[in-house]
Amino acid sequence: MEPLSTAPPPEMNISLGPLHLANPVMTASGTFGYGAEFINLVDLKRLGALVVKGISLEPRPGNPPPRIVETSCGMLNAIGLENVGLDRFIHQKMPFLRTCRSRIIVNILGDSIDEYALLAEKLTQVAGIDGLEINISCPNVKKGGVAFGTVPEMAAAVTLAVKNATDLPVIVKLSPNVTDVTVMAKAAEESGADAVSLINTLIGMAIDIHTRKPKLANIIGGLSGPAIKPIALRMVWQVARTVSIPVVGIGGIGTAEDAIEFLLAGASAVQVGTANFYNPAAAEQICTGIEAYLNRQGASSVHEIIGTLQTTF
Amino acid sequence: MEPLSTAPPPEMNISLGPLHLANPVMTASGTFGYGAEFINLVDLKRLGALVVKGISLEPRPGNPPPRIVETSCGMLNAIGLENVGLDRFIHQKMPFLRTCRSRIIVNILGDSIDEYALLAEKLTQVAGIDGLEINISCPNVKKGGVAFGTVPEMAAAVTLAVKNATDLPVIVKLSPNVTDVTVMAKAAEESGADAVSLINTLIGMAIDIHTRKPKLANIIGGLSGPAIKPIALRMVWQVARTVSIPVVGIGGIGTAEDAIEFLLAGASAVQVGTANFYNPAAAEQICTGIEAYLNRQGASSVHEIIGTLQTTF
Amino acid sequence: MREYQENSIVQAVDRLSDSLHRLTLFAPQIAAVARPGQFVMASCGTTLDPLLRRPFSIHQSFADVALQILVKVIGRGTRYLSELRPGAELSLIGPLGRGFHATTTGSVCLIGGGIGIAPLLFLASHLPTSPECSACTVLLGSQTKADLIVLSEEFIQFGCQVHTATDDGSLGHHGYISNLLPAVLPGVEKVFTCGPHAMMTTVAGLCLEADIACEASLEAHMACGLGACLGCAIHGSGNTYKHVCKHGPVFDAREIIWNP
Amino acid sequence: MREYQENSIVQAVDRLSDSLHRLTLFAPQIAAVARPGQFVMASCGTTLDPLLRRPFSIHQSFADVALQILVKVIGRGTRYLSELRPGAELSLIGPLGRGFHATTTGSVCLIGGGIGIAPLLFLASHLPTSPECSACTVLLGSQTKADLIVLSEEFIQFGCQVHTATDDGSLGHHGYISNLLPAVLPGVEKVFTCGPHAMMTTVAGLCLEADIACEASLEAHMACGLGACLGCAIHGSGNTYKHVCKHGPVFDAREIIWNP
Ligand SMILES: Cc1cc2nc3c(=O)[nH]c(=O)nc-3n(C[C@H](O)[C@H](O)[C@H](O)COP(=O)(O)OP(=O)(O)OC[C@H]3O[C@@H](n4cnc5c(N)ncnc54)[C@H](O)[C@@H]3O)c2cc1C
Ligand SMILES: Cc1cc2nc3c(=O)[nH]c(=O)nc-3n(C[C@H](O)[C@H](O)[C@H](O)COP(=O)(O)OP(=O)(O)OC[C@H]3O[C@@H](n4cnc5c(N)ncnc54)[C@H](O)[C@@H]3O)c2cc1C
Ligand SMILES: Cc1cc2nc3c(=O)[nH]c(=O)nc-3n(C[C@H](O)[C@H](O)[C@H](O)COP(=O)(O)O)c2cc1C
Ligand SMILES: Cc1cc2nc3c(=O)[nH]c(=O)nc-3n(C[C@H](O)[C@H](O)[C@H](O)COP(=O)(O)O)c2cc1C
Ligand code: FES
Ligand code: FES
Repeated sequence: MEPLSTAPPPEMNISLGPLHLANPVMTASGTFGYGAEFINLVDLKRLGALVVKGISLEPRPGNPPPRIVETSCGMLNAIGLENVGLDRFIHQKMPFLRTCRSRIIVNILGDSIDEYALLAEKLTQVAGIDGLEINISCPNVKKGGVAFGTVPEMAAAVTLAVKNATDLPVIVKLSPNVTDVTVMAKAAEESGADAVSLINTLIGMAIDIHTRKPKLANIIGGLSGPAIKPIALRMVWQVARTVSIPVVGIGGIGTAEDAIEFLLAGASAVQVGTANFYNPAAAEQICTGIEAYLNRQGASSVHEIIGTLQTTF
Repeated sequence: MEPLSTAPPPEMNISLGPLHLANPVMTASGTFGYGAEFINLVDLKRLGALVVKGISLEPRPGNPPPRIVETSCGMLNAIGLENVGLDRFIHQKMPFLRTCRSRIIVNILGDSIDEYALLAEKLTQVAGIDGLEINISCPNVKKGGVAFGTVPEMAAAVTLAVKNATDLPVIVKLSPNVTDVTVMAKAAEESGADAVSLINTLIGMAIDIHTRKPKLANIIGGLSGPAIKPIALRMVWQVARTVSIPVVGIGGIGTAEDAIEFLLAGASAVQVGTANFYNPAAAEQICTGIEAYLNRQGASSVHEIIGTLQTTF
Repeated sequence: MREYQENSIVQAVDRLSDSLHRLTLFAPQIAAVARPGQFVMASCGTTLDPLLRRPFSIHQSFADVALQILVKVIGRGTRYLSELRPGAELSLIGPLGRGFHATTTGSVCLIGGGIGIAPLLFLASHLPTSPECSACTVLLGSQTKADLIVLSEEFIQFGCQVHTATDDGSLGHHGYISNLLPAVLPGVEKVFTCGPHAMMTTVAGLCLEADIACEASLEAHMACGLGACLGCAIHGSGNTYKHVCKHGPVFDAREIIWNP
Repeated sequence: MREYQENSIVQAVDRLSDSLHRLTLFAPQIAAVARPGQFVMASCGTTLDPLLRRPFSIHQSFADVALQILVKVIGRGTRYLSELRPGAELSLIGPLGRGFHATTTGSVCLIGGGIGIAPLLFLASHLPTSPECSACTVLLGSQTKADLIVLSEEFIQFGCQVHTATDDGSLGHHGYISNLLPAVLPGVEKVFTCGPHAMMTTVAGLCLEADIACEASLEAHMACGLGACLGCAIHGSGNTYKHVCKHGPVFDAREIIWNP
């Protein structure tokens, strides 16, 4: 039994540039719906921020089923960016989100730079949105499908266009499917991103040996969950040492211990993704767990641990 | 109970260019020592091939401990390429390997192109070696540490140098830590590689939150095991569709079902890595399991399933 | 509509046949609000492998204290459940999804195949207890007799008329249970079905043809069960995707494209 | 030297204290060839999480049929073992590594701390049974009395003289067990030790100073236990790395750099 702590609760608020969060625990895009899905299971106001499912200008139907497969300590998804589109998002989803007393970050995606810019412009006029997260893992349709997320110049161009279209804080979400993620992070930083978040999913695949078909109708999908945590942590550490804007750590985070690893590696905040599926209480538990850790370490603020990894043995 | 099969056992032999194997199940470099370590637990002559721990010109002491960490459905290793060096390999390890009635493939690594070429040249003169596998995941010391495995021109140069130095079959082992693995595979193919094998480990990291230190003395390490299987399978599928030389699938293979996924995706053979640690019987069980699958599918040869993934739904 | 993440306690694991196990779970929060046709997401292990919860229909709900699920062993998640012992904890999320609409007062037919029988017992126990409801016909199909012995008794106790079919002919009709439907349909106001997709496709076809209302409980692989991941899509009519966990699992047969 | 991958059957799980469990495993192949100081790699689960086997010293080996391991619950692997029930399967690989060299005929001292006591009982049962061997002194340290009660009795039954120490003073000396070593060392021909690294460092230091032979059983994180992964490196003398699973786990104290 630990003695009851008499210390005041540690400071948990952090800033991602101009975006101020009450605590560093966010929910990741695509894993928390539009928030309302969890209303019975999660105390939404305890979230540092809630990042909504990626929104495009027009509604998208998504990919044909099957869309998900379980893998060892992970899952593959090929949802295909199904979403209600900008208008229905604003009119059907934002009213609820405005009530939940958490920071709201809208994840945006497009097939061209213009689409990203237009999304940013329109969302800037909507009350209750605290920031934008740019999902650059989509292929650029105009440039023949080359992904924004793997070519630094393209990531820079999207970032710049969005920054010019909004005065909301802008987070650029990086793909891990690159040789050197720090180059992508620098491109985002130099183009004015207020923060970077990483990682999005790793591209993976699974095959049904009985039917000899892929287990996903889309053949390939995005790998997420605890399986990818070591890769995500390594990339966050590399990026945090490279850029001077804040870094948001994502990838396989399911416990306070996982989250603290990312904070020590240099992340100012974390996003909880797949864990929301198998344990909806995860984000709240992580928040409580970080506080308990800070108390045990005698730290009065979460800032006292961010980036404090000791790399000399 | 399945009825006793009256069908003749299926053909399991495959070829990696000039290298002929009795079956497609090999053990992966660094996970099977120099073979002798498993003599009590594995019937070595049942292996399609045995790939030995990476050998360098001079002995290497490896990294300081701790060198391994368990992760969710995987492990990180930072062995640091500890090995006995070429001379002791030839004199202390080859005599045993010559007796084990399995194909012997020597995995080689160097800090420069010259080192790779010299290793190839010297190993070509050693009796009992059936092929070489080039580990290009090491940094090129002369070029300031840029990895051979991430720059196509450098991979091509190493491949060419090794091919010119040997008449043994040459497999180029690809790193997954790249934006587009097919570019690397093509570079190897165009430089004369007889086959490519993939994937090597993904770079990852783990942190001890109590000491605030990395769990590996080397800070970062290579992620292997079931966690990475979806990524490996996707890359093998992409490469098999791109090159016309044989592909060897590696990454998280622990069961016959796993191995068959890689064969369907286009791999001509597979390597079993981390599974040897938690289940030394894995490679033999996989071999038996593939045979059973072929019988159930009414296939008389493993060739009837290689690359037969149906991608239309 | 309230949903809970609740650590239930296993009270009993009854083996109904080689492959069918019935778990009785102390889960007062979920049991109190569960309605027929809804499901729970159960954690099938205590480690991260397997990672995802598995969906199970609510098979019965008792006095707002306990609920039952019927488990057919398919893979490692269901095997784990079948090996649980009384006293063990089992994390549930539920009740989830849209259930059956059992407000009908005319006579109904419940037709279940294999593990699809699971949600129908809860439904049978909730059918309006008006006189007409003696006119509840239940058609139960399975591979073999063993799976049906206990279950058909229980439907009978709820006042239903039970007919059975088995693939091996060991009980009732030798063949598909859906073969028995045409004879039963006339006079039926509504059909509720759950079972293999092919069986439900036949049932839905017969009902649509005869212009009889039909509700079917569908399956899809699920990550969340909450409508958040959008993983459980199926082809709905009007060229849309429906999400089984949120729009279903119970659908009006006309909402679905049965052979996409 | 023969090694086996053997599916052992749990015969008993005895709780010696809150954190110490003793598993008796039917494993005739391994038991037949095991020698004191060797270890087994045990699969601590039936899924891929946790993935790696865990190393455990062989605590006893009986009549070539069964062996025992003593398990201290540290994390989830050891918790899994402590919750196994008789009849369960447990996959083992062993016996592995280089054991103790108990060929000495002079008087010996065994000094174990915490779970490090595990291999010493097997060693005590195998010491040469010459008259001098009454001169086997055993020093056992632990956090508290509960861990030592059963174990010290067993060493006594093998004819050893037992002294104890506990961190909380609930049994024997109040403090480190290594504090008792200097008084025992004179006349001892060889010391065998296993326990926390700091304790063994002290023991090794005292022995080297007094020029008394000392063998210590070391720990390292292991993936294979077979000498294949090269993961279990420790700093050996002569600026080399030693692999605990193959060169050890028992090392001559002079082979090791105790404070690298
Ligand atoms: C709404 C709904 C209600 C269900 N009710 C019941 C019930 O009452 N009793 C019962 O025994 N089964 C029921 N199922 C099916 C049950 O969920 C699967 O049998 C179970 O998930 C298989 O898990 P496994 O680990 O044993 O098999 P595995 O094949 O190892 O599972 C691998 C993955 O596939 C998924 N999966 C496999 N089969 C199915 C399936 N048929 N439907 C959905 N996902 C699947 C698993 O959830 C898991 O993510 C229901 C499914 C749905 C969608
Ligand atoms: C040669 C040898 C003999 C041992 N004998 C015994 C024994 O008889 N009884 C006993 O209770 N314990 C013994 N240990 C320690 C035992 O292996 C660890 O306590 C156990 O691996 C912890 O696993 P876990 O899953 O409970 O803990 P976790 O901390 O969850 O394990 C995580 C990882 O770290 C490794 N690990 C953690 N602690 C240790 C450790 N101290 N040594 C090596 N690896 C570790 C695990 O194997 C696993 O890979 C021995 C260790 C070695 C090397
Ligand atoms: C089902 C699913 C849907 C996702 N949708 C989106 C999305 O719309 N936009 C986005 O930027 N990331 C999306 N992601 C990626 C996650 O936000 C997150 O980056 C990734 O899953 C890694 O974190 P995790 O391992 O904690 O899940 C999705 C992930 C999953 C599993
Ligand atoms: C402990 C360890 C050591 C390894 N050493 C080598 C090596 O020397 N050379 C090499 O090419 N690959 C090495 N590998 C990589 C494996 O051969 C294999 O490519 C990788 O582990 C992925 O396969 P797996 O998931 O089946 O383990 C090593 C892997 C491990 C786990
Ligand atoms: S299972 Fe996640 S939306 Fe239906
Ligand atoms: S544990 Fe693998 S070499 Fe020692």
